[in-house]
Amino acid sequence: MDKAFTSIDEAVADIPDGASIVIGGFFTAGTPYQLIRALARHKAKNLTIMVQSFGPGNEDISQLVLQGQVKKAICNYPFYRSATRGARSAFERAVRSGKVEVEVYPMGTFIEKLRAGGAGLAAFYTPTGVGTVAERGKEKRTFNGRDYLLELAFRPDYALVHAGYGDRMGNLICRKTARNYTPDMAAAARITIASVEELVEPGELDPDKIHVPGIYVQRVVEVERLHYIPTIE
Amino acid sequence: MDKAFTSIDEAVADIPDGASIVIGGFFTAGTPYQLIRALARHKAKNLTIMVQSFGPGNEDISQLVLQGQVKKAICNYPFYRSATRGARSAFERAVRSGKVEVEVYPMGTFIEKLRAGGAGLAAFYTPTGVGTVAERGKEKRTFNGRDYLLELAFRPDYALVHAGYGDRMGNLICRKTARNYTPDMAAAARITIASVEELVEPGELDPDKIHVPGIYVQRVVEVERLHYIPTIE
Amino acid sequence: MAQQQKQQKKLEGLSRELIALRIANELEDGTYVNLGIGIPTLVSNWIEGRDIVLQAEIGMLNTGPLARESEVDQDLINASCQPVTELPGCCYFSDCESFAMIRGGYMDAAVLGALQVSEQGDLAGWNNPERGFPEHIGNIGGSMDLAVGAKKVIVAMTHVTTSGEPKIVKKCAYPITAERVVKLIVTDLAVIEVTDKGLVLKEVAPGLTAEDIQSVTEPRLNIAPDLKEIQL
Amino acid sequence: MAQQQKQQKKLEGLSRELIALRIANELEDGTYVNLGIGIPTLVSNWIEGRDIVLQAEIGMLNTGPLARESEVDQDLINASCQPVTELPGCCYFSDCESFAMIRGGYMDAAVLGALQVSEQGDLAGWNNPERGFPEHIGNIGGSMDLAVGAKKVIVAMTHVTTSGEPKIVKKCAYPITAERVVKLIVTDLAVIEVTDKGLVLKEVAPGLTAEDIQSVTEPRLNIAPDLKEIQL
Repeated sequence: MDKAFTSIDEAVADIPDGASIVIGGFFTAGTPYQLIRALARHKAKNLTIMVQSFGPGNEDISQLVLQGQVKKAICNYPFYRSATRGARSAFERAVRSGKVEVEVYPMGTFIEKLRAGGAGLAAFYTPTGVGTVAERGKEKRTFNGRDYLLELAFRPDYALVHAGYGDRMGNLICRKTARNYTPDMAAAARITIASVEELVEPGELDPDKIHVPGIYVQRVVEVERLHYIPTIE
Repeated sequence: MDKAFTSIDEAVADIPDGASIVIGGFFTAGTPYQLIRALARHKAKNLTIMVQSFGPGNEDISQLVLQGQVKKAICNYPFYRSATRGARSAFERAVRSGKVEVEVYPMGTFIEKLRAGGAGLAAFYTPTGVGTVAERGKEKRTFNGRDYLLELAFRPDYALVHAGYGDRMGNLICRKTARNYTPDMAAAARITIASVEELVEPGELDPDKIHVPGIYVQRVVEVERLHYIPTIE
Repeated sequence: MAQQQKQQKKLEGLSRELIALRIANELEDGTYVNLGIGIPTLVSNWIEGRDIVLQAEIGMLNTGPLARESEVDQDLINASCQPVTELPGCCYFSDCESFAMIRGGYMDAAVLGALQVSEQGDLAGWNNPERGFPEHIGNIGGSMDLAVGAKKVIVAMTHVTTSGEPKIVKKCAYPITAERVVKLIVTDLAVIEVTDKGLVLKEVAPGLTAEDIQSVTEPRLNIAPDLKEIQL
Repeated sequence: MAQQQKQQKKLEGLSRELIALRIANELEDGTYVNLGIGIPTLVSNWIEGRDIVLQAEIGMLNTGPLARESEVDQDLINASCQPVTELPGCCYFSDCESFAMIRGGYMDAAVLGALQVSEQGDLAGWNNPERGFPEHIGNIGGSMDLAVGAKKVIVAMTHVTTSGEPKIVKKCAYPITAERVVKLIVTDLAVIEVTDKGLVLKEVAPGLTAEDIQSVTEPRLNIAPDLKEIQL
């Protein structure tokens, strides 16, 4: 099984209009910048984008918003922390004007919904969000005297993820806190496209250290490591 | 935080009568033989033991059954595959005579119930077991046209697990298929006791390779590696 | 009964190894496959060098052949508790992740043994009540998860019991593993597809006729227009 | 209002750094702690060398001090998006595992910022409606999980808003993060415990009286019999 693509544009070429896409990464750690840019060049429209944030570290996503590719955003920390900085963001303007619909989940629920999807479970009961606006429209149920909310699994069409190392069979090893959403997003999506900084032959990665089993990754493409300094303006 | 114990007997000394205990391992891979033997020496009674099997690879558990320490067994593959071999097993005799109560779950449900417990979730809906005897007494619910069973999380009092490598803070690295139940059992239990073949100082294990974060392990004890040849008589 | 036993003797079919070979031919390149205990395990002998990745539900992808004596590692076994080896590109993960993967639909095929298969594709394989335990107590293991999770469930079994009773039945008498999941049944005597319109006999063992197969099969078989000898 | 502003000027209290120090003193050795964004992050400056393990919800245990310029690694950041370092015994895991850990009750304490805290211990910290989004849209991040999952929630905040309004209130006006979770409030002016019987004023900043604190606190404060100056 050789899942390697040489062209990043070919790797995203079949993403249709209306697709749901989850995008890994947390600020400078593990964000698949080049795949996001390829998606902007590809120009698929009416996309549902599930990503931690449209704020810092994901400036490349702005292009998707500016080009009108995003119909709906599912996030856990959608905006810049700074209201001033946020006011200048294309995403916040699109949300205010109603051009982009937003859904927000607590971070743990956000990723657990994807984990459930990848794991073939339909739903789960979490204590997070009880008594808050996050419980709107959700079933609340008591187990052993404590209240929980029913959250449904989510199975996106595509995942765009990034890892430090990958082999041609799709096995991935992440670096430090860049692991974050990558394993569970890869498992949740029907087609996972991974950019890796070093693509090696099967057998070169330590099988006890693999963070994303290759079965979850359908396409892998080698990209240059982009260098960022993690500071928030 | 130094969680190292020098005496394996001291590591299990506070397990009270009536405790629920999950035990890791799958046949010769990752079974905490020495901790099971320590539990037999400790002689706590009325135990609920959750373990893959009371069959091959877990012969050391027989002693717990013979000594009448086990009240209830929760397994996914409780018996020897061979009926003849099974008929000679202390566990099967105890089950037939009603001395030990048995509960059986599909393997995926068995470990997912523990995962849910450790993850603070109350319950989940799984498609496994629908239409079978495994659905008895369980809520069945349809999501997107497919039936699922509600399974409740399980949070045992103790976990006994084994790993190849561990540090004094409780971080564990498992070898190959010996990983199996260890990470999720460690997370599920309130007190996890780990035996390791090599105990090192914090900082000696590769932080990207750790399979069980130390936060899940309350006690760690170094033991000799016992050598087994995986063959079923 | 006497007649049936006579018949059983007459119906000589494939060995366990050849049942496994027939199934290996059914598997497609570029797929992920889980092999259950028993005859299914033998399928691995026939796919060496092919582009098929085997999953071991204990928590491994790209499981290699059985370990030779010098290679045996007690920490490297398959779900049948046999010592195995690594192939390049293998990886390890937890049992919980393994079943997430199985339920999540990542197994293109699962090859499972069975005690009975019904004409609707119900699979009964985990519990032989003759062992004398209550109906809900037995060795489920990973069978129920695999049966509901795999995209294609292939059953590998002998066509009849040791006492000559049909194992392909109208309704399973044994406790079932999953409902309506079996897509293909490969036995020593025949290859039978489970379709919405019932069972379709596709192939028969050398020297056997459709009537022979029907005589040891409880539900009515539809005969494929291109019925042929089992392809090996 | 004019009177309140006058009062606010009078009530000079601890700096952000000293609020963090007071909280550091509250943390016990041998515990696992998560620090939220803002003042809570500063707590890390006061626990160096102590036996306290910090969790970063992005997926790390035993997070070290902020990285100096030469140490910065874009793949090693905390949830406040700051470059950090490793301490011996650190480990990495997925965000999903991180929140499993948080909901699973493994955080002995979480130190969180807040916009408001109610006398029942309700925490409002994730959404400032003044930003003009609908009530259910805002930066939840990990705050709701931490607030329900941690064994002890400690709030670190200024006692009043920049315009002098009390942030400790009878009922939160802002969208809440979680109900009845705050155990201790540490502000620039006071240390207040949330109990079943209401708020208990335990400590006051140097030079302040219980009456001073009550004057900038909406609900009635019970005064601890051993009320003292903030312990630093």
